[in-house]
Amino acid sequence: MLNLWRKIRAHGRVAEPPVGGRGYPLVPGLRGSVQVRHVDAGSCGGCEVEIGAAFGPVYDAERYGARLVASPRHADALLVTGVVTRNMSEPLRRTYDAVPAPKLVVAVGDCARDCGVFKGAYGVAGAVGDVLPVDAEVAGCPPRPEAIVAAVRGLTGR
Amino acid sequence: MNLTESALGLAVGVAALAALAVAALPGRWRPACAGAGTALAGAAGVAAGVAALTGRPFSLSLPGLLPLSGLEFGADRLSGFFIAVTGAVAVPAGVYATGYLRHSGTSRSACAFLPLFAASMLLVPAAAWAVTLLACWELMALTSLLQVLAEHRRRPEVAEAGRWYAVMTHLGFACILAALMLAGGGSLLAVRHLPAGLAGTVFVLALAGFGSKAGIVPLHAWLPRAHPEAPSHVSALMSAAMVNLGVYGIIRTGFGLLGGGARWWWLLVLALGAVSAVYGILQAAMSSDLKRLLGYSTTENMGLVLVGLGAAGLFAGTGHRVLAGLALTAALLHVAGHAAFKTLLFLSAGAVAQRAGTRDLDALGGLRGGMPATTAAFAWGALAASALPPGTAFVSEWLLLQALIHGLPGGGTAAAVVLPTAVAAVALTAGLSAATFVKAFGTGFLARPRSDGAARAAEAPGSMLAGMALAGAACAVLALVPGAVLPALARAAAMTAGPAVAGLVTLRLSGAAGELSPLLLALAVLAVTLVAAGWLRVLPGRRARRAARLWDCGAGPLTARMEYTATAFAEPLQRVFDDVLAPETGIDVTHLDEARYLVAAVEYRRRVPDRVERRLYQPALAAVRAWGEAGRRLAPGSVHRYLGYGFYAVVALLIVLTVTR
Amino acid sequence: MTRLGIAGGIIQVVVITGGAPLLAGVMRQVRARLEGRAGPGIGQPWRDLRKLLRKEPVTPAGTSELFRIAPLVLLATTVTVAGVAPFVTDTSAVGPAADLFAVAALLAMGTATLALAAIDTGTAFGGMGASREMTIMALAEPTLLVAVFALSVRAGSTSLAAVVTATLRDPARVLSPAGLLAAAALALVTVAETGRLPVDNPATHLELTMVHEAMILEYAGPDLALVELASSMRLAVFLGVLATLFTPWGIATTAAPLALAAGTAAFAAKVGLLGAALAAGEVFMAKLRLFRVPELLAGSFLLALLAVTASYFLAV
Amino acid sequence: MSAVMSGVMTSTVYVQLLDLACGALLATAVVIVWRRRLAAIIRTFAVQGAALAALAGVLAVHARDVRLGVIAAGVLALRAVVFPWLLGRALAASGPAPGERETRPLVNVTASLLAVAVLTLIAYAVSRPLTALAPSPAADAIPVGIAVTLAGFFVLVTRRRAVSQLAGFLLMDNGITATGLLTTASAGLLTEAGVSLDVLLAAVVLRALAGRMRDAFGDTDLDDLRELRD
Repeated sequence: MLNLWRKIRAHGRVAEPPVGGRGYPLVPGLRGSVQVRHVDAGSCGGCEVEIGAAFGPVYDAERYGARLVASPRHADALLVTGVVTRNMSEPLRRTYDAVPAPKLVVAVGDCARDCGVFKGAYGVAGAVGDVLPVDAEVAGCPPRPEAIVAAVRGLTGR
Repeated sequence: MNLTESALGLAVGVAALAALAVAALPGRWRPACAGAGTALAGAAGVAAGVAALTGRPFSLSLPGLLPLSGLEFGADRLSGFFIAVTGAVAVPAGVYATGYLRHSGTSRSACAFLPLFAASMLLVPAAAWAVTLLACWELMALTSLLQVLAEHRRRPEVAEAGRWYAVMTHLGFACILAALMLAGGGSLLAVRHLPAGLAGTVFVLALAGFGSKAGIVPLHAWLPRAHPEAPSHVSALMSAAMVNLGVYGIIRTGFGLLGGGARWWWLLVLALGAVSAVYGILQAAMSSDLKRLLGYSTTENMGLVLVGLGAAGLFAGTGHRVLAGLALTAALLHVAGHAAFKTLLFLSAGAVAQRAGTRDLDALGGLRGGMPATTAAFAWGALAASALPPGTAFVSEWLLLQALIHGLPGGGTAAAVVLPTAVAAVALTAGLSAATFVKAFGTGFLARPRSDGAARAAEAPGSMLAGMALAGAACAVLALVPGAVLPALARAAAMTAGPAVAGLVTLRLSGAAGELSPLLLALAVLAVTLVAAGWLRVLPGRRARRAARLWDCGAGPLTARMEYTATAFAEPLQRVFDDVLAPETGIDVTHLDEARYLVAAVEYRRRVPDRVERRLYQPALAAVRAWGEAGRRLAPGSVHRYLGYGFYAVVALLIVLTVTR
Repeated sequence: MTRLGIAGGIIQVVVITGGAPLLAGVMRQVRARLEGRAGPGIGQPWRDLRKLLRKEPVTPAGTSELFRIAPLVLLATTVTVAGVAPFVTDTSAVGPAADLFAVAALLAMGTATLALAAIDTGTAFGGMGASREMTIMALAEPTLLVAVFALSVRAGSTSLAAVVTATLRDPARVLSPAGLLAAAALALVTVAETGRLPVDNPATHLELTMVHEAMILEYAGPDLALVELASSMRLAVFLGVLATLFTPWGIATTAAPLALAAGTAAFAAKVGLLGAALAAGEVFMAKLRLFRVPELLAGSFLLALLAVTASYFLAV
Repeated sequence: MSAVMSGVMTSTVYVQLLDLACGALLATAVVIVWRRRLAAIIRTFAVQGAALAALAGVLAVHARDVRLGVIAAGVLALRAVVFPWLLGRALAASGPAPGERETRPLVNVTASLLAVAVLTLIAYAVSRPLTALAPSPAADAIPVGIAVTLAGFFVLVTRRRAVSQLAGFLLMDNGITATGLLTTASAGLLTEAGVSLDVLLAAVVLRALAGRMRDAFGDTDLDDLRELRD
């Protein structure tokens, strides 16, 4: 316990100062608070690592009012990563249905935007946009945490 | 002839007439006749009880009715209370039986003995002499045994339950007989001054005899067998009225006949009560048979009542008469409250068993759709049973805890050791009973049906619902305005002290600080609920409610097999109380023939046997059997040998007589 | 029912309803800063609630009225306790309801209702959460009541107001072994009943480790807002009871506006400090395995029992 | 100095301090039964030693007894510093990891805690006649000493690790010392010194034994020793 306390004292605040200006909320009702449910529709795992980093101590997306939640019922936005595989297209649609309105979909990563290198591959149903209405996109393979944080700030407007 | 006497006579008369009528009438009319007779006898019983409770005692001598001693009846306030409670249980049970019996098609004798059973229970507290009590007690035991066996042709397990019940109830009878004979027989209403050792023996025997009727651990083994297997109105009568008579017997012998007693008596009662309460509710929490669960809950509640009795005895012994009155009042209120909610629970559980065809909680569920009224009835009963406000058990346990807490200062070493432990036991019981009834109501009535029977279950007929409604109304009165009955109870308890609780809306303890208003609490919660609901409706930017699929993680629809079952619900508690419950679990893994690493099937078994039964009764039964086997060699079947035994015995007796004289 | 009591009741309901989300915000902020993060600010729970209230309520297929009423009942029991307990003033708005047992039973009532609603959904997670919550509640109950016992033995009453008044009259009793042991026991019960670490992790995303969160997975929009509000109010109420029982100083004894203001400020400060301390402590802790929780509760039960017996062993 | 202190120490303050010390003694005993991590147990043990020393100190100031003061200082040195240090070394010598735990006590922790609850009640009940002999604040606290002794005995009986058994032994010893201090406030310095020496000896012997056992068997689970006999 003392060890931990010493570490806390030594490191202080590790969150980096915010980059760029505040965004504008896409939906006025979600100003300042957006709960996010992350759905892996067929990702390689790269985007997940970056999302983890974006919500970690260094980038701290939570300070802008976003929070990862465990149930789509609690969510306002879906953070979808990866191409939509055949097996995941129906669950993805059901997840979207489970979210109470108003709701948003963010396609994270190149695969989610336009299938990336998996375009036309067997077992791929399409990009996220082919299954759900996408409200925001984050480019990159994988996208940098800053880009994800910027997209999140675009949702919350903070 | 005063009101008490005539009403009691009316009850017995109505019951006898109804029994005769059932025996004479064709099958179609029997249920209505038996039910109506029981309900009317119960109503007359309530009148008699209330009359005795409000100060119209009576005594009646019928010298010719029984050879040698005759029958002596009499009722004081305490008897009146128990007569009233028994009658009040008989009314809803009778109303309910008219519907229940019609649908389950019970035999002539089972119908005929129902009103007689009710009448015999009304007579037990009214017995004024030892022999009269024993006669009424035996009548009650026999009629109830016939009721338990009512469905034995259809289900073999009924016969086994009946055997257990018959043996246990007669062992209990023998204990009571011995106790009353040692005490010298005669009037039960007069105080007997016996030498300390003899008085102790009498009390322990009476405690064993009456305690076995009340289902006290370790004499409870018959209760979770017989109560579930009987038809549900009989379960209600047994579990809500008959067990009370065990409590009555303990109060009558302990406080009345023996006039208080040594401290160890009441410490014993308190310890037995605490053990019964915790053990009963633990077994109930593990049980997935709805009626067995309720049976074990009866053991728990009688345990709580005994905690109250034990505390009352302790306080009376140390001269804290106000606290003794408070503890006894709490015990009596718990008796009344338990009678109300257990009637309600057994009646609704019976409707479920009849309509869904099963009592297994793991196969029920989703009944709120098909049986909304029964579901509401069970919910109300479960709330009353689980010591949460606004329920009757909450009020009586509050009173009990108040007595225990105020008894600590100046109570001496015994009080300082016993009372905190008792509070902990009562609190653990309260917490576990909340978990148990959340399990029973949640998995039995909510969620989705787990079997076809539960899915098809339709609402019970009007007469059965009417019975439940009566019991539910009694629960509501006892839970919200207990002040309406408490003065009467306090007077019934006045054999130890003056009234201990006052006030209609707000209960105030007299002689100790403490007040509670269940009505105000309930109203406050209701008001805030309504305000919050209204506020949600007028909220700006409100959106319409939308129906949606259940969130199934995006996979296919959730089937009923994926629901949490009652067994699963109780699993954490089972693990926590592993050392107490000693559950039996086993896992069999069947591998594929091709490779040992691939599993074809996994079978998991779990059973939570009654550990007391396992440890106490089975060795005893085995010993009896061994003795029997040993004795068999003496009885080879030869008539000459048997005659010889008689001859040897006579000769031996003569020799002994000669020598000793 | 005195003027003082009613004024206190109204102030308490307003302060706790308005302040409980802020308390949650403070606790999250403390945690965030200790973890090296910047944190969303203490107003974030209020922003979340405002948003949730404007969202669409959802009724999952196969659920009954109970599912919709449960959040209201949970909130109502908590608000009732917030209104009747003597937090800001030393007399209660509704004396006969401010009994310690009644308060404990009311809070248990809310828990049981939410557990039933969780079972009502028929999902495996709902049943699991309900089962765990009820197990923990059943085991916490003996500790709670025995600790109450220890406190009320000397006050001669289980009324909260009586205990508070007795402590005000004789401040030394707080520092007696009985008082300290009871405080430790009640603190552990508070942690267990409000679902904080190490019993339950309020920030988990993993269904299998959830207790409270697993019960409310199906709630959305305003229903969820009510549950969240009620949960943070429960925490505030438990911490408030703890603070008021053991450090009642600053509580208003007259209905003068200044005294009421001082009482409110003292209450807010005490609860805020306790909450911050709890959040700071959580940083150093991992969640216990579910079957280690009984050990924790048995330990707190022992402390409560020692509190009772210590008031016998020891002269003070 | 002493006069100033006793002037400050009115009878209520004396009783309060005495009770606090006893409460701390009891609470630390509970924690020792509760915790599994051996390092934490040793730390708690040091705290308990300090509480015991405080108890002796309070009694000394109240009775203005220099000998008791010396005992208090001795207790502080031995129980709060030397023994924990020795135990810590024994732990470091016997255990492979610093975060070692009592993994499989013979009676699980929940049951142990409940057993200690029962033992406390028993301690209270049996010491009633003793306290009734000469009622005084110190005599009233005798059950604390007996309860700690019983709890120590219980730990000694039910734990497997040599170090936690040793802790149980020392807990018992603390209980006996506390009882002695409370019953005859001016207890013989010699007795105390003798007992402490005994314990010291035991600690050294056990420490050596533990080291030997580790060399021979690699671990100090006493249950494994049964294999020697079988």
